Amino acid sequence: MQHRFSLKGEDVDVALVRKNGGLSYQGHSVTVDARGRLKLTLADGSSCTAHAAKVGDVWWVHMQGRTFALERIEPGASSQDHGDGLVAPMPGKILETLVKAGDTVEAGQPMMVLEAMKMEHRIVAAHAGTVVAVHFQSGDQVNQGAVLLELEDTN
Amino acid sequence: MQHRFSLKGEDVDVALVRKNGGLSYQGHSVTVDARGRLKLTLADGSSCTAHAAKVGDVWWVHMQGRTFALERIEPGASSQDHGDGLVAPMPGKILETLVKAGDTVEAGQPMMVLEAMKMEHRIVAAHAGTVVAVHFQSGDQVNQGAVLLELEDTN
Amino acid sequence: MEKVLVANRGEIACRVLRACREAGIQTVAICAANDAGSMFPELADEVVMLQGDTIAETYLNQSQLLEAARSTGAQAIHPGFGFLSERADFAQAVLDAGLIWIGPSPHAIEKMGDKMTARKTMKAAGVPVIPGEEIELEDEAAALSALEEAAQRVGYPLLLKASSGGGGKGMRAVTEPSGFAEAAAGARREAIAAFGDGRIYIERLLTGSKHIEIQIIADRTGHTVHLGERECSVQRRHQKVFEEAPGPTMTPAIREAMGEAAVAAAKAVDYEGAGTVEFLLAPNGEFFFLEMNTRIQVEHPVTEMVTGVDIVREQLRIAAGEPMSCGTVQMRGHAIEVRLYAEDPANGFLPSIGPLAVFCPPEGPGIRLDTGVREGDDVTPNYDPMLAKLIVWAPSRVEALERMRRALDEFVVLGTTTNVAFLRDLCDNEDVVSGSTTTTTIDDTWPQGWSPVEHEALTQAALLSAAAGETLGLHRPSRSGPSSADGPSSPFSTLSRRFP
Amino acid sequence: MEKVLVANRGEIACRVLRACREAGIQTVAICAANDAGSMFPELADEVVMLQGDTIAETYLNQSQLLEAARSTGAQAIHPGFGFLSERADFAQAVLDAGLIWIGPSPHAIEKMGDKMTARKTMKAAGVPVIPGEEIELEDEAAALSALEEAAQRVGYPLLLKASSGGGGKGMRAVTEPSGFAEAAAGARREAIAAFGDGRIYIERLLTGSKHIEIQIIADRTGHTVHLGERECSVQRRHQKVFEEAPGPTMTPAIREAMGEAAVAAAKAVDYEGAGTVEFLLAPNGEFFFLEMNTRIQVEHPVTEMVTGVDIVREQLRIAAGEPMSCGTVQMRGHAIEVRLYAEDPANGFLPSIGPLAVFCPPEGPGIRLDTGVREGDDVTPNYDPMLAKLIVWAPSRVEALERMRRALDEFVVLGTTTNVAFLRDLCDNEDVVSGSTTTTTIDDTWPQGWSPVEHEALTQAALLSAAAGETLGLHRPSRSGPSSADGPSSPFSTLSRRFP
Repeated sequence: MQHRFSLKGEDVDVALVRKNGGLSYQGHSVTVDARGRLKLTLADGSSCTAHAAKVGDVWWVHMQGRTFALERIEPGASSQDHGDGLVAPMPGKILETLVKAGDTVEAGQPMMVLEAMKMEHRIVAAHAGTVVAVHFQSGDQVNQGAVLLELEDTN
Repeated sequence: MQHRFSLKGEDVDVALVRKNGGLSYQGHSVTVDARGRLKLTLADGSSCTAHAAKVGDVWWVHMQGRTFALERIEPGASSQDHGDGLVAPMPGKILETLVKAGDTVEAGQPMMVLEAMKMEHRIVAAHAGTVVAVHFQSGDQVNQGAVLLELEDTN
Repeated sequence: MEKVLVANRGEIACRVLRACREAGIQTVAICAANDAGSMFPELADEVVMLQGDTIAETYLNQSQLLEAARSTGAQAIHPGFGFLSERADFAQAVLDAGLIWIGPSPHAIEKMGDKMTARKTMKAAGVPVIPGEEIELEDEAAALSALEEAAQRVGYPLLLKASSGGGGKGMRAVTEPSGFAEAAAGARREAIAAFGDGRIYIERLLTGSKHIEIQIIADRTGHTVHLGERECSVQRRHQKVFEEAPGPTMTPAIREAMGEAAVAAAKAVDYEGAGTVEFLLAPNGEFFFLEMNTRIQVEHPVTEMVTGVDIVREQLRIAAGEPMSCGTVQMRGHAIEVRLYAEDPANGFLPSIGPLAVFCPPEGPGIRLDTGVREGDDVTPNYDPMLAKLIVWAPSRVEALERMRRALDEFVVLGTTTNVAFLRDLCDNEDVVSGSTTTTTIDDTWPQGWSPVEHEALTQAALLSAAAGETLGLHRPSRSGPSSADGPSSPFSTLSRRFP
Repeated sequence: MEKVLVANRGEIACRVLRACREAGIQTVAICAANDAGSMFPELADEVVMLQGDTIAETYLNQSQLLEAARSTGAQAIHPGFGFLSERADFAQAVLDAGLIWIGPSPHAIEKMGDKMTARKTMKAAGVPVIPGEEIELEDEAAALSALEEAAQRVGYPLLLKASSGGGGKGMRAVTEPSGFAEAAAGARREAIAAFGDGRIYIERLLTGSKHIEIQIIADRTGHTVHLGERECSVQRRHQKVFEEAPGPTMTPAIREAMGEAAVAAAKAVDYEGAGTVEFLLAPNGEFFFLEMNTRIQVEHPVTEMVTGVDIVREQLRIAAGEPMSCGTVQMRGHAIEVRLYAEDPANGFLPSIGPLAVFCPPEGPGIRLDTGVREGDDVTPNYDPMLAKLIVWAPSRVEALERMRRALDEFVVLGTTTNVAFLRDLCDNEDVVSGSTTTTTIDDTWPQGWSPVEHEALTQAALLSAAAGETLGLHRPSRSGPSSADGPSSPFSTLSRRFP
């Protein structure tokens, strides 16, 4: 019973141990009631209830006023496998493209402006590099998940 | 697309007709959106949303502040098939049995007293008849659905 | 007072646990095995599971509760209502264990909890009481025959009440001598089962009267104030279902007189904490003391809504030795509470059970919901069938009724029969609309019992909905999950908002 | 006024539709195709589906809305906030069509909606205004160069605002000349996109000030009253997120002076209905007129909670020609509203989308939820990412904050990233706790952006929960249906309750 989750870009392996009719990990344990509700006992002895729902590959967990979104990584895969394609996080319209293929960019440099949720969003380079391709132009509608442009690391 | 429901002890056959992308019956029509929500247009032109959930064989439907519980009858069956066994509507404890096998009872005559939900409930004869069997005695715990006693119609 | 044990379950446990959390007080819930999936233990910092199957073995088991307080280090016990809330012996045991009892002293509970003593106290305070007698005999036969004799002295119609009762349990109205014997036996049996105490009190049944009660609060600094009245006349079989504040026909003069009487009653027993003094208000303006409830009341929210006082929070303050925080109390607007029960109003209000497949309360301005259940819970026969209290507030009574109608129309409960449609009908009842309800309004309006008005088109539409659901397989689980199969958005780290 | 068309969507449409239902008024909702599954059309008696894909083609399309009113026989239009609510031309078109406009006259909207005219009006009323200028030029290049010049006169730091804007759209703060050109171009583009109007207003940015606004109501009988103030200083990028009434540092003297100024402003334009006059309150007690919003405001509930006035209901009354029902207004207790957004506060408040797989708001005393969504809905990029307004009331500010903390801790939203944790952190923020917030509190507190405090044990417990869910298959649909497979109880016709 080992599962891998992506937490803030890092992969975490969670190995569960069966214990007293529940499952435990790092000294914390959980039981599940007939309705699928999670009752937790933390390592410090405190207890609480968690709400959990899976959407796509992501487990959403709420406990003690906090919400966690934990992406489950299929066995063998890694969350580090994402390429350097810059992906539209939501559907929208391209307002401006500020770079073209072959341009070199600094970390933080704006490359594209996307309109979505009635707001303008600026897509900036996460690191210095060379623009390999720009897939959309001003006025184009883009779907969520569309690769907007591709950036190659300078190193 | 014909379904049979039990409504106040009577069987009603509902024959659906496909119409304009929805289903209709008696001049009323319904469409279902991607989330399974029912949008109704009544014969008088008014429209509303219904909430529906099936529990066991019963469809629960809420619309315009009213709630309906409609038992679906399997094709070929009838809701009139219930025998004359008097069934415990909820788990509880028998407090008193007021009749014994062989007694004749009048309509409305109390036959048994059941304690449940912190209250006493009196089981009365729905019609005049003869008590055929009494299956429980004072102090017995009964489960929901248990046949408490059997009554034969005098006719 | 840093940690409180809440010796109750369901809706009122939730109410108290939340008040403690807001006050920064740690909480302990006690929980029977068949309540493990309920909402209230989730609202507590710690949960102690109780041993035993019956209520007597769990929520009424004083030694288990005291042990739970001891083992968790709780310094105080809040009893809620029902269960042990009006048991002077339990209050005393709590004090003897060195704990704080969040409620009045055992002495006050005893004086007021016992209906005969309470009557004497009120008489001494100059408040008229209803003619009546109490029968204390333990022996079944002797008690029944003494009751029969007392009934003849009190006169018919009369009311049988469990001396240590409440909530309509062990209570029966008897209109003529022929029905007395069976009613007395049943009342006694129910009283013993529910309260372990077979004492029965008989009083004259005053028809055409209103049930009006005064909320009082008293702290240890010598302050005792009343928070105005609630009218709870609308009752079905002595169970309140519709409560409001202020009373629609109340006059400032009667309010002042009743308020004074209530405060005097509280002072007479050195009352501490929150309590309620109940009166019958006759059509001629005379009022009679009924009883005092020495605990928080089910219908306390309507008073909270019109006065702005958080009564449970004040209970915590007072128990901790602080003065009450409410100064001069002013009523504003109008509040109505209805009690949502799992019961079938079209069938003699028989309690119902089942899953809460859908439980979707109304939302928006002026609406408060106090509940101990949520969608997915099962309604079981183990406990009282009250699912929730729906409370509305509006600037005027007319608007409050309008809001209640809207709220009830929006309230969707599927899977278990409830009284929502009955409550909705109540809002259109002539006496309710005019405010001229009495304790017999429900019986007078529906002498043959209530049943919903037929509406052929809606019934057909419901059949259509069910048939469509069946045809399209809406009940299959695959349709009930989250609507979107999409994963969440990819990490947003490459995006930032553009302005300012 | 028997039938009202609500020319809006989402949460405010729900608010108005419910108010109409309570008032016994028939309702018409308008609805874009991508809103067909939303909650608000379900609350209307009739729904008119709008043609078109964009907001301009649907909710901003005046002729479609007027045609919807005509075809359904609606006699009045309520514009809500945003969209066409402050468009004088639309108000005029509504009146020209022989309908009632639920709001002030087109003249008043124009006078107050236009920031320059409003400034002149307020100057004439003797209320100080913030130094600033407006640029009206249509030509892009000319406008940008005129803006640049004006900026030099006004001085830095300054604020760019869309003249016909609101809600932070088209607004940018510029601290030094080097950032001006890009900011001005962006503000203008956004203003044109959002409001079809590229006029930009520049004003001096007053740091360290509080945002205080006065709610006013005026009816046709000549009554104009104010309902006290709201403080809305806590803003992230000019978007209010935390609003309260009364203002925690407000004095009776300032309230009276501001209230008088607000009433004077309303009277100066023969104002009718509900409106809000916004002020900046400097640390020295001086206040400056900011603008007047000639419509219902997002944060109106906090005023409703402390004054007991149902502002939307009053709008309906006033539009129908009746006098307002609220007499002498008195504030009681303290109310706080937070805006729950689908956004990622740890990532520059980037709007998020996704399904509301779980949407479980808090319950209990003193809590109000105004929302347009429910569990199972999808958050899409089509509209504003505000999911709900959570409003609490309590007798004191301290208790209101305690209640808000409790309510936010209980609020469960799964499937879409929200700002709940950020709002919860706000409740512990030193300035929020002391009431000394200013319009720059958020930026000052989290200059590098907000991120949640790490809590290793909870993170591990969350991982455990997810892993357990995966192992036990909790995500499989068969687990999410109603918990009981039992059918309902058999018919109860043979049973009746025993007492009384």
